[in-house]
Formats: sequence, C-alpha cells, structure tokens
Amino acid sequence: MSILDAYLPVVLFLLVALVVTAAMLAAAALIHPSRQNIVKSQAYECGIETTTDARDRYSVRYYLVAMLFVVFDVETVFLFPWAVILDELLLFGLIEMGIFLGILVIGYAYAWRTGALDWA
Amino acid sequence: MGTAIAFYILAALILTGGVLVITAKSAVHSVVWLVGTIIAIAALYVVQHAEFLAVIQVLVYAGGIVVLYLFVVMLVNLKRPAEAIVHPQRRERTGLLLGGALLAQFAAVAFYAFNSPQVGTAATYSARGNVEAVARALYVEYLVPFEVASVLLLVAMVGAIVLARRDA
Amino acid sequence: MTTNRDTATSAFDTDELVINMGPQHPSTHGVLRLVLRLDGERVIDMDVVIGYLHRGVEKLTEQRDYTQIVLLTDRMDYVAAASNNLGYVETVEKLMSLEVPKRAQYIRTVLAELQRIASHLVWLGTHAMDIGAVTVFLYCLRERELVLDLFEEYCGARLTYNAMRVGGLPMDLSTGWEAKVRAFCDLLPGKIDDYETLLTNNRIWLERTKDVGVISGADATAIGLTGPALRASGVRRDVRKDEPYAAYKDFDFEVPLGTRGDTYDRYTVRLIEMRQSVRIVQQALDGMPDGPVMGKVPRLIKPPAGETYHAIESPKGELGYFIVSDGQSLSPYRLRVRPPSLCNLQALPQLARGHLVADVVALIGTIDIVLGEVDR
Amino acid sequence: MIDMVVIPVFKMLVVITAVLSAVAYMVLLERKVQAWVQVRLGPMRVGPHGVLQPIADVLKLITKEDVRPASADRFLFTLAPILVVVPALIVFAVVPFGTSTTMFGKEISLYITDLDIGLLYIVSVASIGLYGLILGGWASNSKYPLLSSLRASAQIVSYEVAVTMTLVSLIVTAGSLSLVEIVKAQEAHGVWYVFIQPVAFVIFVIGALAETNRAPFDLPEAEQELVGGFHTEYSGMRFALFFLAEYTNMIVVSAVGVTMFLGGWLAPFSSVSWLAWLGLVPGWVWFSLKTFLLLSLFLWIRATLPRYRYDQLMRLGWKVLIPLALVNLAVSAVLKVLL
Repeated sequence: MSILDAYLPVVLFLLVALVVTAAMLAAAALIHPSRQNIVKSQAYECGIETTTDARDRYSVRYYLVAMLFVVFDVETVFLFPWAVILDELLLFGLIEMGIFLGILVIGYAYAWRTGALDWA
Repeated sequence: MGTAIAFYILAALILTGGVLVITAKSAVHSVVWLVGTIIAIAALYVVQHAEFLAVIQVLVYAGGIVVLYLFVVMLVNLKRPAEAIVHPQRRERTGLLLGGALLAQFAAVAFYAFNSPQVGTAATYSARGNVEAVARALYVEYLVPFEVASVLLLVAMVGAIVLARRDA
Repeated sequence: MTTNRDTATSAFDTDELVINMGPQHPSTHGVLRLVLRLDGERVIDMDVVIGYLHRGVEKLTEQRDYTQIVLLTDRMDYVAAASNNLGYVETVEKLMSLEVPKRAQYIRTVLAELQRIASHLVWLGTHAMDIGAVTVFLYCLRERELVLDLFEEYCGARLTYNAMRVGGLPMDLSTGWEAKVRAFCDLLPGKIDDYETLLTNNRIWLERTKDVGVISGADATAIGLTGPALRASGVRRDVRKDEPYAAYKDFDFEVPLGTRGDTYDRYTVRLIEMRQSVRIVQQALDGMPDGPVMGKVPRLIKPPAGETYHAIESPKGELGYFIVSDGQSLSPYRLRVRPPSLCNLQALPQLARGHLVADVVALIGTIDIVLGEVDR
Repeated sequence: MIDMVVIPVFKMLVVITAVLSAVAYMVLLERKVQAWVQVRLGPMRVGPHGVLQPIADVLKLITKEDVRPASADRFLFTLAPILVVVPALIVFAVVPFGTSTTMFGKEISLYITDLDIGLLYIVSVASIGLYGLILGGWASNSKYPLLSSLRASAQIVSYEVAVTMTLVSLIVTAGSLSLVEIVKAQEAHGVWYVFIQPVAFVIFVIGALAETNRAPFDLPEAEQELVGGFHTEYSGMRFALFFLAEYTNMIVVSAVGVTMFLGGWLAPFSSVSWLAWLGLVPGWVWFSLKTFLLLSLFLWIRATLPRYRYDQLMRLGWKVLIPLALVNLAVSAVLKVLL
C-alpha cells in the first residue's frame, strides 16, 4: 500500500465530516424560526448594556503561555522520532537526548525561577 | 497521475489561501486563512511522501505558532490608531524593497533547483516508514544541528520570558 | 523588575477590562451586580451595585399594623424567615415590655435554630456549587427539605412562615412534632459528616478556600462584619451569648471561632455551628416547659411612645431592628432593619481585591448574602 | 474504486453515526449518572426512564432559533463551531476499533486507515480544534466568551505538553507511532501498557480531563464564573455543534486512552486459561466497553470534585505534570535501553 492510499481515507473523512456538519447547519437553518430583534442580538453581559468593547488588549500572560507552549511543542516533536528508533540508538540515543533535554531543562528552570510558570 | 492531480489542487488551494491571507480585512481573518494555507501545505508534503514533515507542519505551525499569532493579533488592539507612522511613503518603500528581495530569493532558489542534480528523496524512504528515516537522519547524521536546535529553543524561551516580564 | 503600569505604553501593556458580573449571573445569589475591573483575570477593584430587589419593606411597615409587619419580615431573608420574625417580635415586645411565656421562648429557640440549620444548608450547598461541587448542593437541599417539612407541619408554610406573634406564638406544637425534630437531630450530624467527606479534606476544596479572602479580626470589626464571617476571623461576638434573648441562656453551646479568617475558616465555623444548633435544639426539647404559648397582649398592639433597638443572632449575623413608636398610631413611626447581609456585603471589595474572578464567586458564597435582605 | 472509496466512506458514515448517537446517549448517561450520585432520578419524562430524551434534545436544538449578536463577526461566528467539530470527528480516522471482520465475503479492517504516524496525526489534528474555541469567543465580541476562550486556549496548550510527553514515553515502550501497531505490541508483550506505564496513564487521564474541559478542569465553561464560556452567545444548531464537539472529544480521548493503555480491542485476562472464552467476544465490543468505562470515570469525577482555579490549574499543568512526564519519560527510556 503506498503512502497516498493510506491518506486518501483521511481526505475523504475530512470531506465527509465537513458535509455532515454543513448538512446539520443547513437542516437547522431551514427549520428554525428567525425573529431577530435589537435586544435579542445584544451581546450578553449579565443584563447590563455593554459600555466597553470586549476586544481589548489582554494580559500578556496568555501570550507567554503560548510562547512557552510553542517551545515545548517543538521539543516533543523531536521526541517522537527519537522514541521510535530508541531501540536502535540505545545508549547513544539516550545520551544525545539527555543533552538536548538537559539544555531545555535549563530554560524550564529559568522559567520556573523567574515566575513565568506562575499564573498569579 | 493521481499525484499530479493532487499537486495541482493543493497548489491552487495554497495560492488562494495565500492571497486571502493578505487581502483579508480583519487580521483575525488573515490568521484563519493562514491556518488553511498551512494545512494545505501539509497535504502537499504528504503528496511528496513526507508524512512526518506534514504532521509536524500542522502540529507546530497550525497548532502552535499560529495560535501565538492569534494571541498577538488579539493582544495588540488593532483598532487603536497607529502611533508611530510618520511617513506613510516610507512604509510603502520598505514593502517594495522586501517584496523585491523575496522575488530575488525565489528566483535564486528556482535557478538552483533547475541546475543542480536530483537529490534522491525516494531513496531515504524506508520500508518501515517515514518517521524512522527522518529519525535516523536527525539523530545519527545531523546530530550537531539537532543539539544546536535545543540551544535555539532555550534562547526562544528565555527571550519570551524576558520580553513578557519587562513591564509586568 | 519594577512596576510601572501607570506610565508604560509598550505593546505589552494590558488594558483594564471592565466587566459586569450580575445582575443576571448564576453565582451572585440573586440580583447583585458587581462591576469588576480586571487585569487579565485578576480583580483590581470592584463596585458593588445593589438595589435590584428593593421593595421598600421599611417604608411599608409605616402603613401596616404591628401584626401585619411579621409578614413583611418573612420576605427579607427569605431562607431564614423565622429568624427575621423572632428579631422583630422581640423588638416590639421589648418596646412594650411584654412578658413572653417560657414555653413560647423555648419553641422560638427551637424554630430559630432549625432555621439556622436550614439557612446554613442553603449556604453550604450554593457555596460548594459555586466552587463546582454540584453534588453537595443536592445533598444539602435534601436535608433542608426535612427542615422545611418540620416548619410546614408547625405553621403550614415552607418558606415564609409568619411563625411568630408579638407576645408569643400563633399556635402550639402539634402532637408528634417534637419526636420528628428529635429524629432530624439524630440524622443531621451524620449527614454533615457526609458533606465533610466530600469537601473538608478535598485537595481542590482546600486550595480553593484556604487563604482566599483573608480578613483579620480588627479589619473585620472595623468594616462591620457580623456573624460567622466575623467569628471566623477570631472575634468572639455572638448575640446569643453576649446579650441572650429567647431561651438561649438556659442552654449550653459553644461558639466556634476561626483563626485565619479565610474562606476555609468561614466554612468550618458554619459547619460547627450547625452541629451546635442540633445540640441547642435537643436541649430545648429535653427541657420543654408546659404552659401557654401566648402571653397577655392587648387586642390592639399600640406600643407607648419611644424607641428601641434589639438584635438577635440570625444565621447570617447580627440582625437588628430599630423601632420608633409615636404612641398613637397602630403602625411604627419608623422601622429600621440592620441586615447582616448588607453589613457583610460591604467587605466583599476588600476581600476580593487582588484575587481572581473565580475567587469572587467563592467570596460571594462565603459571606452568605441574601439579596432580599440586602435591599429589603 | 470500491476498495478505495465506497468501503471507506461507508465505514466513515458508520463511525460518524456511531459517534453522534454515542454523544447523544452520553449526554443522557451523564445526566443519569449525575442524578444517581445526587440521589435523584434524572430525565424521566421522554420515554421510559427518559431513554428518548436525547432525541427530544436534538429536535429542540434543530428547531431552536439561531441568534447571532449584532456585534459578532459573521464569518467566524459560523466557522468556529465547524472548526471544533470537524477535527474532533476526523481524529477517528486512525482509531482502531478492532482488527478486521469478514463482511460480504470481503475482509474489512475495523479502522478507517492505519497511518505510520497515527499518534502524531491525532495530536496534530486535535490541536486544530483549538481555533474553534478561540475564534468562537472572539467572534462573539462579548466579554465572558472572550475570557473563556482565552482560558480555554491557555489551558489546552498547557496540558497538551504533558499529555504528548506521556505519549512519547509510551512510544518508547511500544516502538511505533501506529495505533494498530501499539495495540499489537501490547498483545505481543502480553500486558496492557497501563501496567507498564501507570504514571503515564494517570498523567494522561488528568491531561485528558483538562484538554476536554471536563470537571474539575471545566474552567472555560464554568457557568458559575463565566456563565457558560465561549459558547455563551451561541444557540440552536451552532451551539449544538460546540456541544457535540465537546462530547466527541471526550470519546476521542477515551478511545485513544483505551488504545494506548488499556489494550484497545484485546480481551482482558488473555493469559488466564479458564478465562480464554472472553476472547470469543468480538474485539470492537471490548473496545467499546473499555471506552465506556473510561467515560464513566469522567462522569463520576465530575459529580464528585469541586473546580480548580485558573492559577492552580496552570500550576498543576506546568509545575507538576510536565516535570512528572519528563521524569517518567527519562525513566522509561533508561529502562528500555538497559533491559
């Protein structure tokens, strides 16, 4: 089986899932009533008219979490192929990944020390 | 045959996505189109038998870096008036310059690709799968770049913390 | 690393987010509105906006005769109507220097303590639910139903009892009621153990309540906290002990105190109070005297000219009534309530400052407010 | 053509139908389990013991008006629910429900496809679902949903790191990224990986709860705080899609957990001779049963525990689970090399 044969079902599944989802939305759109009015289409804020805009600048912490995530994400990406062939690399693999992770653990420790991992 | 059809469909999707990224009015819409483009590129990798690269493309770019973009787009409120644009023409000039540089780079890559001997990608594709080929290349042949990558990640992490902590 | 939030204009500067919590919000325990100013999810400051449930109870009393007012008091703290009744009738009795029969005093004490249990059960259930432990809520309400059954059998109503009269009680106990109360008293401690199994040593519960909303005894006194919220900060103040009313001086019970004044202490203090209430009820039933339940009261209740203040320990704290009579009218010249919910609510901004949004919800729960009483 | 398209599409429709009905009945099951824990009955009105309640729910959601806030971003408001549902569904492409079965004289595999990088496929596709949550909150242009979607995205990415690391330590043990191969490796080892990697399993379950926004990590949806979360402004079918995605994701993580740790379609006690008859039960039955048990654990936890606060949740993710997962990975790797 070639690689494309294995991936064709994935593409088909994507299309099927999209069609099913769209069909659900479309079916509901045909059936459900639509009686919009001004009050109904206000954004919810506990019954009070909103005075300030919701789309505002947010705490930088969210950004920091995303940044740290990207770093760790890339790190785990390196781990996956390594884990697969660890039985070939053996001690060599252990040491090279030890160095790789060791360097990252320094960064992790730095993040811990500076409080970047504390939300509050 | 099937590969060719897939290639052209995906290439069309990627180009459309790319155009939508730069023409979308809202920055958030741009980010959404960027995700679509990245996924289409990932599919193109699969067609090129680089399935590992494809999932990594989705996992790291679509699932990580673009989330970061989205946060940035949300973080810096784009509705605020731009503060520091003194010369609008300067921005245009910079844009033209960068665009030109990019085109030159494309030309160079294309020129190089046409004039160099074929690199055997298929040869490295082993029977037990793509991941192992990548793994072997990464952890045996390119050991030093791999270890250097961890330093790069360390710098990224420290840099992010320093930047974010500056005012907080 | 210096804090220069006021002057910084860099791209990492965060805008303050002003968000309304309430009046239509599931955890504000009624129609309370909090205007939160947030940095991320951290509360910088908040304004408490009240008045959405204002019905002018105090003004209405000027148009009602003294017996009718009992009905109005029901609707203030509507999860503890009997306590409201008790505070009011005792104030009028004090104003008129009426003697209340001993049996009536004992029954009033039983009712007030059952009411305390019911009110604390509602508090525990909603407080736990605000923190996400939904099951505790249903368990608490299950036991509260039993208290409501007892009240229903006593006076016919389950929420707004109108259970007391100036000078005594409207009716004596029905036969068999005392046995049912005893059965409930035997049952409840085991049930409280059940709640404690779910919460007291639960890691998440501890993390959510310990060191959240800490207030020192001095601060608590200064801001006017009363009731369990005050005692959790280590201040020994309980009207039942300090200025005994009804039949409290006849009974032996402890007043639990907290040490740190955090949400967890307020939780444990109220749990112990429920257990102590059971003790009081049992002692009252054991020593229940015979006799009439209504004292000698003139047909028309018309207190002499004068004014008086009297307070009781309602489940939420010191509930005081101040009544001014002109000596001629059948209605008070002025009636003023000192509602514990309102006094305790004043502490909310101070408790919440610097905490996260999720804590605000826990703090509203921990100070145990009823908006009917806050707004009146 | 039949092998390439018709049979796979048929399988996909079967999977989607099964997932959709499983979701519908999981909602009922959740309400019933919660009710039993809380000494009440749960839905009883629609059908005997409420068994038709899911159908009533679906009808209600379909016929309900779909309100969109005036200030919302039209395009993204509609796109967001689709973006959460589709990734949740297509993850099932690589989940093996069993090995194969014979139908109409043809051998049909009980999975849609077997990818060499199956596990990475799951991780990466699942990461796309995040956009639906962020965009749903942002497109609503309403404060509570926006706070919630920021919470959701930070929470999900935080726990994704730990969960992915536990998966890596499992791959160290199994030596493959294909889910079919991982189950076969468990068969060959003669032991489910939950017994080899118990710590990884615990981290996985905790992370799974957090990534699917389930109690005690249901902060993005905490109705007591954020009145419902990123889908506050949604109603009707678009809301139903968010709902569908959440429960589909629960099934996904349970199915992945079963495949990775609980032997997938394998029958239990295969080494005990007098229980060998358990192997006669079809594999997909075992698979469903184990998934169901893991899901019930989710429901049980929800009925028991209070909710974490945001900083505590982040601390648990970054300061407890990630180091633990790293240590676990190191130990697994060292043991693998030495033994």
